[in-house]
Amino acid sequence: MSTDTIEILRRADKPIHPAPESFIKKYIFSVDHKVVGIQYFIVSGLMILLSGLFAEAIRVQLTGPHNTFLTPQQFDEAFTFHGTLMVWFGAIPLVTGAFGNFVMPLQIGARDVAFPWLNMFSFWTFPPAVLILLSSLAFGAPNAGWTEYPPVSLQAGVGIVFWTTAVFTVGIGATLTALNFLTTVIKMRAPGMTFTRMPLFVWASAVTAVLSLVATTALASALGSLFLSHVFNVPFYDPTRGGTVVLFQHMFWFYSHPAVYILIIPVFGIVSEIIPTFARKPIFGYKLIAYSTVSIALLSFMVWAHHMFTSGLGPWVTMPFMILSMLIAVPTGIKIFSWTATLFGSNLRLTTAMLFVLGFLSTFTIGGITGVMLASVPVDWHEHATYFLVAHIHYVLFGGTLMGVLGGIYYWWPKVTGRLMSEKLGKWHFWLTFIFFNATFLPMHFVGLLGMPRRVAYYDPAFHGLNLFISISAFLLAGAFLLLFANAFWSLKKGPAAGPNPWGARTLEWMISSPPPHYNFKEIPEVYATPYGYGEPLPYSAPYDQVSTTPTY
Amino acid sequence: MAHQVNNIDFRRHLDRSFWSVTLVLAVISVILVVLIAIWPINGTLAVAATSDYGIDALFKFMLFVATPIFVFVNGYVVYFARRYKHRSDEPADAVGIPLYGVVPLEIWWTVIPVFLMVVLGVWSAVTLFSLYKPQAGALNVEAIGHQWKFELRYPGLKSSFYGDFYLPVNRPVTMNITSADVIHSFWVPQFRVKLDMVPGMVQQLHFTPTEVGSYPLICTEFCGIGHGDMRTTVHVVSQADYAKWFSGTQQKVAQAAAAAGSLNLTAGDAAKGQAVFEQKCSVCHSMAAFAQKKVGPGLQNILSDPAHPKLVDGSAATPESVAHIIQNGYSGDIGVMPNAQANGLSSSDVSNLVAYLKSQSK
Amino acid sequence: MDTAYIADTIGAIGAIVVGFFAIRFLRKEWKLKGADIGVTKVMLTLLVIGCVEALLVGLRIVGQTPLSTH
Amino acid sequence: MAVQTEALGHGHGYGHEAMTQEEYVEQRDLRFLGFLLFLFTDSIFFTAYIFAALYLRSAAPVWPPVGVERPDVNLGAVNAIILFGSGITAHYAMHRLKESRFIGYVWFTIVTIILGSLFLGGQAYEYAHIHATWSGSTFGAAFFTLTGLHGFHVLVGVVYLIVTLLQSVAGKYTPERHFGLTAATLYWHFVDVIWVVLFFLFYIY
Repeated sequence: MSTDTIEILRRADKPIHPAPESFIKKYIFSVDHKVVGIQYFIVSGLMILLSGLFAEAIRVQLTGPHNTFLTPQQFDEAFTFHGTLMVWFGAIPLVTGAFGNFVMPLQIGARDVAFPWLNMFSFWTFPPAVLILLSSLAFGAPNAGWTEYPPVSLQAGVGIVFWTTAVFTVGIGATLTALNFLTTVIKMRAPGMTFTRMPLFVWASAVTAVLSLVATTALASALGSLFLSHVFNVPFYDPTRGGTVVLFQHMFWFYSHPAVYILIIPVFGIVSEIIPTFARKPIFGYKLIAYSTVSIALLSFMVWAHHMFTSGLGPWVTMPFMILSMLIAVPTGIKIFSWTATLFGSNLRLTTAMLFVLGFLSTFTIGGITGVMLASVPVDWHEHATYFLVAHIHYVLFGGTLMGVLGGIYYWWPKVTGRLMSEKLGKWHFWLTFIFFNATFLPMHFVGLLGMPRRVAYYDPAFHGLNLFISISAFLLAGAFLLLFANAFWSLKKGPAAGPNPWGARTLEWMISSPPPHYNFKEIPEVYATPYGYGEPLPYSAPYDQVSTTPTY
Repeated sequence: MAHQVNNIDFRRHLDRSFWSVTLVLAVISVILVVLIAIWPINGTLAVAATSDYGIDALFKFMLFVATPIFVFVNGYVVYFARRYKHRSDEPADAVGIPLYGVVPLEIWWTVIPVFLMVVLGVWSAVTLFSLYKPQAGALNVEAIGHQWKFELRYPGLKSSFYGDFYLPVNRPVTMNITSADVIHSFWVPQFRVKLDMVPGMVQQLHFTPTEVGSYPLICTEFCGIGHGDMRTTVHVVSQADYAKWFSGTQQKVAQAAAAAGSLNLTAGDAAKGQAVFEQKCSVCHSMAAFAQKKVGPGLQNILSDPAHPKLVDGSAATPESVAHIIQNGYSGDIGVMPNAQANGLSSSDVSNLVAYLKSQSK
Repeated sequence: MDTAYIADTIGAIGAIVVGFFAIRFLRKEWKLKGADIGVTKVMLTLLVIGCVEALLVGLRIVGQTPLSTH
Repeated sequence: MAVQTEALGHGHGYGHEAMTQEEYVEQRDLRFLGFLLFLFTDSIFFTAYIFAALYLRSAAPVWPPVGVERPDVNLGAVNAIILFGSGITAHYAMHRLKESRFIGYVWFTIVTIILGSLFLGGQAYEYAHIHATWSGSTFGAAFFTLTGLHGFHVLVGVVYLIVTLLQSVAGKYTPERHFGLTAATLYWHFVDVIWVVLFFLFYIY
């Protein structure tokens, strides 16, 4: 579709919305994508912290095989809240709502997203959803894990009603954000920015938006059926009335497998931005990276049943799912190899952001490899629902998503705040995170393979030593995050001014001042090439072709 | 401004240093692969059933493939990070080589993984189908998950029992697993088999225990607050020990049944039956006309309703056939009714219930 | 007269009338261009299929349950 | 440059009426794409439940289960034709507005609203007479969930049409600018064609 349809919206005298004057319009009910992005960042960041606290509670309980720190009931609530908060209230809003909102419109040279008011509305579905979920703690919390498989989830009290309502509400916001982003990427790109000239983070955001649009509504129907089962006793999942419990798993995983890619694809985009900036050279195989993102997204809709290999689908159903799941390793591998190859012949600046991305390459590779192991049905039979699975998902979501996100935080912080962070503190943060992350989750592979199931409050005393080691590492890993807060605090108070382009990057958001002005671009730039041509003149029209790309940090 | 891809000579970076690092990484990979090859998985986690050999070989094959990928990605990342690090004597705006891609290389690292995945997929599929193949002369054992215990049923034992159970060594076993309430899972790590116990559905697990010993049977699917403690022990024993255990259990079960009282339909007490009905049956059945369904049909006049002379299983309604359904349960078009075992009904409960139903039939 | 018979007659005649107009619109719009027209075409095509369904029911070619009398 | 900055900082309202026709077309294209994506994501909602219905059907030995009856197919066909017919009248209304025949537009919209309400009445009658309950069987579960969801959509559609009708009487829509009406008509068509699928699923298949 042609991008020229919004020519008038780009004219200098036609801002997409006027600059707000009152405090409320400026900071609370703001329609500016940058403010909405920061709002998302703050709320989802708090949710990740809260979720981390639940994780630490789990680890305290598991320091001993029959610890009494938590009752089994509390333990079940803890891992349910940990998973729920992390997936729907932490990571997804962070990578789409926060990073997508702040960075994507800037990178395509737009003044805002296509529907600014809708964007504000999307955000404001989020805090009420948080309140609904947390209030369930007072009324009998949900306690069947973030997957909430019936019938066990239906045995619980009213908590499941709060849970479905909360996730449904946050899902409305996610769907509307996806709709908004997709329209924005299709219609609002700067003139000359063809699809194959888009920055890779924009590719990632667009593909993620497609995933959210298709999958989140499917989740809504799964949640709806659970809600109806509990409230109106509808027999979807009651085998005594002809229902079937496996149906929920189909409906849930048809969303939640793509959701894993909703979590990781934006991070692929973040990594693809950070690596060329600090390697000071073009990204290796731009098109292959972009197209592999698309193929991952397509494949992700055809592999949901690999979460259900033990659910009794039979060999003829599981086999195609198994082979398609394995094939996802191919585009993922292409990305890892391309990023590694980008480092070849580079002029590498080992900033904190870059270190996190290198850490991401290392840990995400492990997560990918264990993913292939879990994709093979016979091996999955041994590994499924054990700590091996827990280790795998954390290598993907912590070692992958969160490492990349931390890199992204260090990378875009100067753009958002106008101030630099301390590199020294940042490097300490990286090394402690990297070491204790691996110390926490690597041993989980072994306890899992040796026979420790997940979601247990009590375990075989044979695993005591390893679990104690994991728990201590987990506490230290949490401690490492204090350095991030200290760094952020220091930066906001005393950090040196960043200037428009401290890293010497070439994507459009670095062509304007930090923090960006309300209207982003006084004049919408024209784009002539991909942004990654280090060593060549900037591919933008005046005055944006004059920005310095010499790192100044 | 169009970019020319591959317009620079990147080969000058493929120098001695690069190739020696590559060689080192290759050597490390080979060493690790050899170590994996000679690593006895048996020593780490005992192997105690036949179904595992394919699985362990598959697992090792994955490690063979994964190890070089892991070593090379990490090795190159560390090597590049050290070799190409920006030095302070370089100008601040120094850039790397303008390399946009190397098409043959990109084709290779697409094609080789596809090939590996296809090999892995075919191998996995073959192993997968072998797991579903029943063995001739297999011992059929039923395992039923409850919150939070495993119920076992053996052919020849009139009644089931909970807890530890025994399997004869070197005899094929078919486990028929299901659940009475929520989803549980049947996992014996040393057998390398795991399937979910899904309510309303029976799955089969085929394996042959090969090593004498005691192994844990663990529930791995979250099933409520007792999940962490839901485990028992499976003892793989010699044929002789198995026969001894079996006859001992048979006696114990018989004694327990005798203690519970045999079924004597004439001795039923309608009042006691009503209490049992309200406690156990009224969830699904009302004491009203047949058509008035809750989950199952209404049970009033069940023994004398001319409109429904037959029961759901096709038999004529007599006290004996009603007792039969209560004892054995029913599964068919109009739903599933658990048996007396699952409902926790003793023989005297059954006869009391029949008496109560009789009293409610005109 | 049987109510089922009346319902069938109404359904069949209605299906023919509605289907006729749907096809007429479809023919009119077929040559026009534009995103909204494209979507409308898809919708009208499905509508024609719906009319065929209703017609087949009215002619008692498909649909198992006759109008129950109780 | 200074002038531009000034303009950006204190832009005037971007309300509907203040727009030039070109600006309106631009906004309309954006909104149209957004609305299509909304319809797409809404159809996924139905698709998931249709999948569930088919899955439950495949798990049942007989369908509908013993003791449960399908809704009456003959009355169902009449009701379906009422809804399909309302799609045609909605389409007529849209054309009348484009051709600047305002009175025709109003009448056809009123007929559409009446037909939509009739359909809802038919649904209510069906709910009252069907031999199945929501919680009694999987057929009931699938039937009441899906038709209830669809009925809710029809209700929203009727309200939507009433609102656009009132707006147009107040003079909001012109033959050149009527995106709100386009959206309402598209939504109504969407509600129609969902019933094509549901009618087949519950009455015929």
